Amino acid sequence: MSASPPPELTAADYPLSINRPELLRTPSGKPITALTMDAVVSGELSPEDLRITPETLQLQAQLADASGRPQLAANFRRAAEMTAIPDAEVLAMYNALRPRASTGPALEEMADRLERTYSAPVCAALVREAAEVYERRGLLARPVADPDQ
Amino acid sequence: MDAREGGPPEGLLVVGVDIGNSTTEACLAVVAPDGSITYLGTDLTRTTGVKGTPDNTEGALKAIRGALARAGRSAGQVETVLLNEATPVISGLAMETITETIITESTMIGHNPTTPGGEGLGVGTTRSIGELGEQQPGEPVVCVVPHGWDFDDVAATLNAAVAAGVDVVAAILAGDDAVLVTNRLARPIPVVDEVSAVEKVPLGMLAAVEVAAPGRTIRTLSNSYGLATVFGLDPVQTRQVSPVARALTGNRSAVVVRTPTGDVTDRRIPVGELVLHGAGKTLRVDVDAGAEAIMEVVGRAQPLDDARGEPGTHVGGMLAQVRDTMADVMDIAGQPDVPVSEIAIRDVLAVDTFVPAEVRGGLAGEVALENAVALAAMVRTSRSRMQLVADLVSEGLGAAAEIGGVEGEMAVGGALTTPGVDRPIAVLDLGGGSTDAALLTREGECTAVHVAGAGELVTKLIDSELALGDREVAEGVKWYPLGKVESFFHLRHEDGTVEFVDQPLPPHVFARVVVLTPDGPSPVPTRHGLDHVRRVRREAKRRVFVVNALRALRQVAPGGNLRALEFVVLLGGSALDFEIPDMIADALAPHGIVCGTGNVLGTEGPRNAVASGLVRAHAALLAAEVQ
Amino acid sequence: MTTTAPRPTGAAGKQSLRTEILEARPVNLDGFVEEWPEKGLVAMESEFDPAPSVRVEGGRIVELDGRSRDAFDFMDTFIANHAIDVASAEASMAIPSAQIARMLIDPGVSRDEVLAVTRGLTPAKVLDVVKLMNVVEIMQGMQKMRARRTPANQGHSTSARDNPIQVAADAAEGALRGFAELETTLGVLRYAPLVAIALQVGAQVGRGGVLTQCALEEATELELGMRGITAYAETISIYGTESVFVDGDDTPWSKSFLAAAYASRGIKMRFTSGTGSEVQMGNAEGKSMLYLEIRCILMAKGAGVQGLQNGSISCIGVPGAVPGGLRAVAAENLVASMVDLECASGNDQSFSHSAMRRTARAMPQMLPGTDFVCSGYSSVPNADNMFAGSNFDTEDFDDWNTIQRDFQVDGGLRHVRENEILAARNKAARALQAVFAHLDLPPITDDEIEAATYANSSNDYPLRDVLADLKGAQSVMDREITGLDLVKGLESAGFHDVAENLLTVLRQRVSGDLLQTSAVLTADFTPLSAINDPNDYAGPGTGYRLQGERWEQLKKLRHVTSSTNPETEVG
Amino acid sequence: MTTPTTTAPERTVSLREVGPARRGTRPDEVVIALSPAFAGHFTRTIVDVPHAEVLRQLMAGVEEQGVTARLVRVLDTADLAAISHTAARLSGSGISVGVLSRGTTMIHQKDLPRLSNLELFPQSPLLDAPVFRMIGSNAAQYAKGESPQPVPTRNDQMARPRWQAKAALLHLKEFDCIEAGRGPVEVEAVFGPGTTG
Repeated sequence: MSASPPPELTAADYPLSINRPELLRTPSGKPITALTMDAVVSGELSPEDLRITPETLQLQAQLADASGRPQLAANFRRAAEMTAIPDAEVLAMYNALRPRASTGPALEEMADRLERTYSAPVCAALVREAAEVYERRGLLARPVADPDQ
Repeated sequence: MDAREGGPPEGLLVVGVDIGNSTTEACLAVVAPDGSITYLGTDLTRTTGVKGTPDNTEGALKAIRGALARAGRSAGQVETVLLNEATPVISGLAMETITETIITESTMIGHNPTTPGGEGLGVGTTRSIGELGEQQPGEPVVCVVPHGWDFDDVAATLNAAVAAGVDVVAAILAGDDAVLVTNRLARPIPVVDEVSAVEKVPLGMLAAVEVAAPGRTIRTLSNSYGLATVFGLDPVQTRQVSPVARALTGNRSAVVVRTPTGDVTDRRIPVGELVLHGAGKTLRVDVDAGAEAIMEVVGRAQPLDDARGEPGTHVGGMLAQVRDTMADVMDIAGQPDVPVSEIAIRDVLAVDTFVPAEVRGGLAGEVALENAVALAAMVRTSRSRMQLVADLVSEGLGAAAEIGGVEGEMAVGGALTTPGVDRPIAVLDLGGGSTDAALLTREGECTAVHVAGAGELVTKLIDSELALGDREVAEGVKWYPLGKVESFFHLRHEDGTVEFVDQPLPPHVFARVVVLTPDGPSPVPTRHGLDHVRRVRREAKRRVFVVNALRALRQVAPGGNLRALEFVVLLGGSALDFEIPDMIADALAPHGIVCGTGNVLGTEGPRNAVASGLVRAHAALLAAEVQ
Repeated sequence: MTTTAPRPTGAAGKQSLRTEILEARPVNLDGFVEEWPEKGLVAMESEFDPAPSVRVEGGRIVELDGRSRDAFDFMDTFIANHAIDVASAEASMAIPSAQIARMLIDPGVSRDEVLAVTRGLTPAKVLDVVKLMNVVEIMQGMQKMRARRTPANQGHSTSARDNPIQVAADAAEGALRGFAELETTLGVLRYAPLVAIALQVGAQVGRGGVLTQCALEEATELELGMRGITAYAETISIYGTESVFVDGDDTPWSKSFLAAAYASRGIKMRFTSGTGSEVQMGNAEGKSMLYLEIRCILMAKGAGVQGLQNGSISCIGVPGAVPGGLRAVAAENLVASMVDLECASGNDQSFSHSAMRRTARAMPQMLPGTDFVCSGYSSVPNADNMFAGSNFDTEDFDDWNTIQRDFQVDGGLRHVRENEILAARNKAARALQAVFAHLDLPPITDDEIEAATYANSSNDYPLRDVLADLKGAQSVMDREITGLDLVKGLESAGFHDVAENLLTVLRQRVSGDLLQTSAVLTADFTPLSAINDPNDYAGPGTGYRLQGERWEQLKKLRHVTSSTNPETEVG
Repeated sequence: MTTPTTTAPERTVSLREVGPARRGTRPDEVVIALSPAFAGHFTRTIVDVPHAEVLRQLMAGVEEQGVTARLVRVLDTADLAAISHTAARLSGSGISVGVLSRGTTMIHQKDLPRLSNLELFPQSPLLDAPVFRMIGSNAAQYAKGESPQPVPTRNDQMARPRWQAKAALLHLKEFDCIEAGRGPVEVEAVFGPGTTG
């Protein structure tokens, strides 16, 4: 996760792809301006180059805040953390959050993993909150699986 | 695939490329001055465009680059690219039914409702259920029930009639109600149901209804003398109705109505003559004589120059159809179309098959298995333009490219790299459209032949004989073993073994006959049992591949004598089939032939034979030059 | 027995000829039912809905609409924790509903001023506010509260045979006619990769920058997005009661996690909800349809998704059958907009047998304009619509264009000349042919291209070899084909412009600009969102106006008599 | 379609409780499970097919295949999957048919997860007597271990505007007839006044 917060952005900087391209890089460090047809044809670009970086998501979070959308900004910050998580595991974690899919300890374990392995505190917080609510609403996995479920 | 010996091999980098109908294969190797070969890598990709046309270039380059990449070499290092002289054959298929069952004046109902009612034989006069009220007691009655009658009302009406003294001995129903009705009758009678065109059953006629016990078949109406007894027929009449008896054989239930001129005919459709030119002769054979007769004549006309069907007949149409499709295939943009007349059919494979067809004049959608003949035909084309492909490849790769040799010979060469084989060696290339054979004698002479009929024909036979009407399913039946899902937790394989699964099987395969594809069981939409489907599958493969294997090998074997062959190596896509190689091996075993699926270079299985053969041929050439 | 069979005419009693005519009118094939508030079978006026209330203690909402936190169900909890601005909640709740309702329609009050209040409102309070508004006021509110200044429209491009060539050609025509987003789905799911590719290629042929979507189960939909084969996602359903939410095997937290997952891959995404879904599933917990939908809207807000597809959607038959139902549907679109979410406002499912009702149903969205007037106008004949049919389809194109012209409103579409349409359809089919060839997929014949150029429905195309197609589709997944491969294929086949269009769309996911509220891509590839195109409506003469070049476009119809030479037609 | 034409007086049906439902042992039985309001609070489906006819045709379809039908009423839920699965686990063959008052029907099997099914007929407005006959027949064939072709399901895009709301209403009414805590009961169908079977 990028610790160094880039220059404060205002709504006037949007769209970044047009107003602040110099701030945008691909996961492999290429500037967005490097995503040209020549680069595609010559095979310099990999699909990896078409992914968004945590830094960019933090920038978009700033823009969301600047335009009065704190929830959207929070979502972008969770997303920034998630860029580090492999696709398959993202889906696995989503499935684990479905009702009666996980026990309390399992969710706590998931939160820990988010913090430790992926340094994703904001996501971890969301999972812990879910665990607490699921507990209260009886939505945790039952210790013994009911064949009917 | 790794280099055989360690260390950077000395010599020239060459690539053999085999452009087939469906796949394009490459084989990369270093050839030392002394002709010794070090194989570096192979690759396989889909053939782009029609074999033998410039469109092939893209696929060829792709395969070459693929092989280079695997070996970590660059295009710049390539000395020569060797292409196969494509076997100039294209094949086509056609099928025609040659028999037809016709029922006139609805004399019989021979269909097999899954659930008839009652049991036994009932003989009486046909009367509509509406008229039962006016019916006088005494005379035996076969009650005919039209659509729209509820089973409870039918039973009530019949019971009332019987109570009134009417002698109801049997019933014929439109709906699927036989069991329901008989369960409600005071006096049980045989009932045949699901007679969709029941309104066509002639009323006031003498009729016999027979239903056998579950698991049994009818005895009286399927027996000519039984019919004679029931209807009091004289010998002439008995002769007339014998087709009826035959048509009803094997049914669990049946109805026969005695009408003045009613009849059942099993007529052969005049399909026309197949005219074969070859070996300086012109031979004619009636297509409805069946596959055996046709193939016998084809055998006498070898080598075949052309085959035609008399215009206006079915066979004329069949061959015209084949020619047209081939003309389309051979047409090349920017060149004059191939005149259909110029297309000479150089081989024909006829296969007896059958097509479940609805009986003309039937009253219940009766289905008869009509005989049919499937023809696979093959033409030679002068339009192969491999040289042009070679030029384009050379241009695209920046390396020399040449025609390295004829497919058949190259294939033998490649097959020789299979561990455990030696000359004389014959190969069988089991493809999609044609089956090819080539022989390399001890003396190094090579002969090659191509015969019509291969994988595509097998699929077509399975599709029509199982009345699937779905090529995707037919392909599945051809490629994968069968099973029957007996519960959500176990399925029975076609060899009888049972497999248990811990994850419950998906609902859509429950209780169904399935093909066991790599991505799990997939249902076969048919009423037939597993054994029947299996029989059809194996028969189709036998009639095409086993027959063609023998046919092709006889043509290359010295004096047509199979015993003169020693090693037969199976190549091509269908050599990967899970049972065809065994079937062919079994057929060849009596001739003392060692037969098996090839393993080119000891690693490639039945693939890459031609490509690596090209390399070998090239190496041999180099070696010769050196000396 | 088809459901469109006329009703059995009253058994007893002779009826007038006029009654017979009325009985035969299509509208009488629609279903209507009496309200049943106790069970939630009521649009928006129910005495069983809770009274608004909020109590904040220690920076935390401890009471919401009459419930204390220990009695919260998970919707209450999520909304209290994430959706409502705690700081302003008590102040906003103190403002009389009538005054907030007036702010919504008062041109003198800016959108931002309204948002400053609505961000602190509870579901019951929001309901209390919109209950005061009639449908004209709701439209007036929508005109100001819509997030993006410029309205737009979304199309469905599907095929009853999952024929990729048809999808490509219809996508190109749809894009050309003006849809800013195109959505597809499948009959046979395994076809998805080919159809998604076709949609993307066709769309970029029709108009560079159109965004595409393929509605599938989460895993595959996300994967196609991550591969850059699709550009956004929409079919992420949420519900207004805990029981129904759990029935759908999700919770507000699982959906929030999914929302972040999409953003983390640079993919635009919106949730889906709508009035009627809960009562349809028999678990409305005795609350009105609109109250439950407002809970969905606030849940979506709290999850931090940029937008929502609502307007009853697939349950439209339920609000459509009760009194005031369509007023409630109009209100739910307004609520989405007044809490600052992008609103794709329904009109996307078969709704009525009556053409008059179908049109009327769309007016509250079409006249004021929404971010997407239809969240699925069928740009294929409804028979080919794999979303079970839309409120409008290809047969309605000219009517739609005429209504835009009549009222001088921008419904996002325009009339396009035949030659342009044929050119686009043909080019899309050829471009797809090239891409399939490049990717070594089952070939597309010239006959298919000819058919695609002039076709109307899937019946007008040669049948595909489904077996080969499905194998090809699988290989697209196995070989991990991505948007880049499509770009390469297009470029190498000489479709430079299309390749550039697609590459530019792909580039956008790196910038994340399309993740912002109500973002679309203009024809010159400028991301247009609520940030750089904010709705600045402030009364007559302000906000988005249909004028200038765009108005000239929309004046064009299939047949307009020339004033200079009345013997000819213009356009 | 072949709906009875000669049945002058429309058949009616009443269900007589004969005690708690037992788990069957006969492998040749199909259990038909009826929802709380079926042939009780309601007498016809959403498109006015009499419940008597629904039941007769389902049972006839089973009987025609030489299999026996056993009737139970599930009282503590109106959820079709739950009703059908409960019945499947009572069925000696493991096969059941569940039917709601509005006509929605499902063929279930005991080893399936509750939320799954063998065949589902969700569009109640499109189910008529012949379809119910085929459903009964297919259920019986599954019980015999045969593989019937699934009953063709029809679809009608305009079902939504006409029936969606009424379906919801009927669903709610059915919910009202739930008797929480009461287990499934064995019932006997008493047909009348049309000629009885």
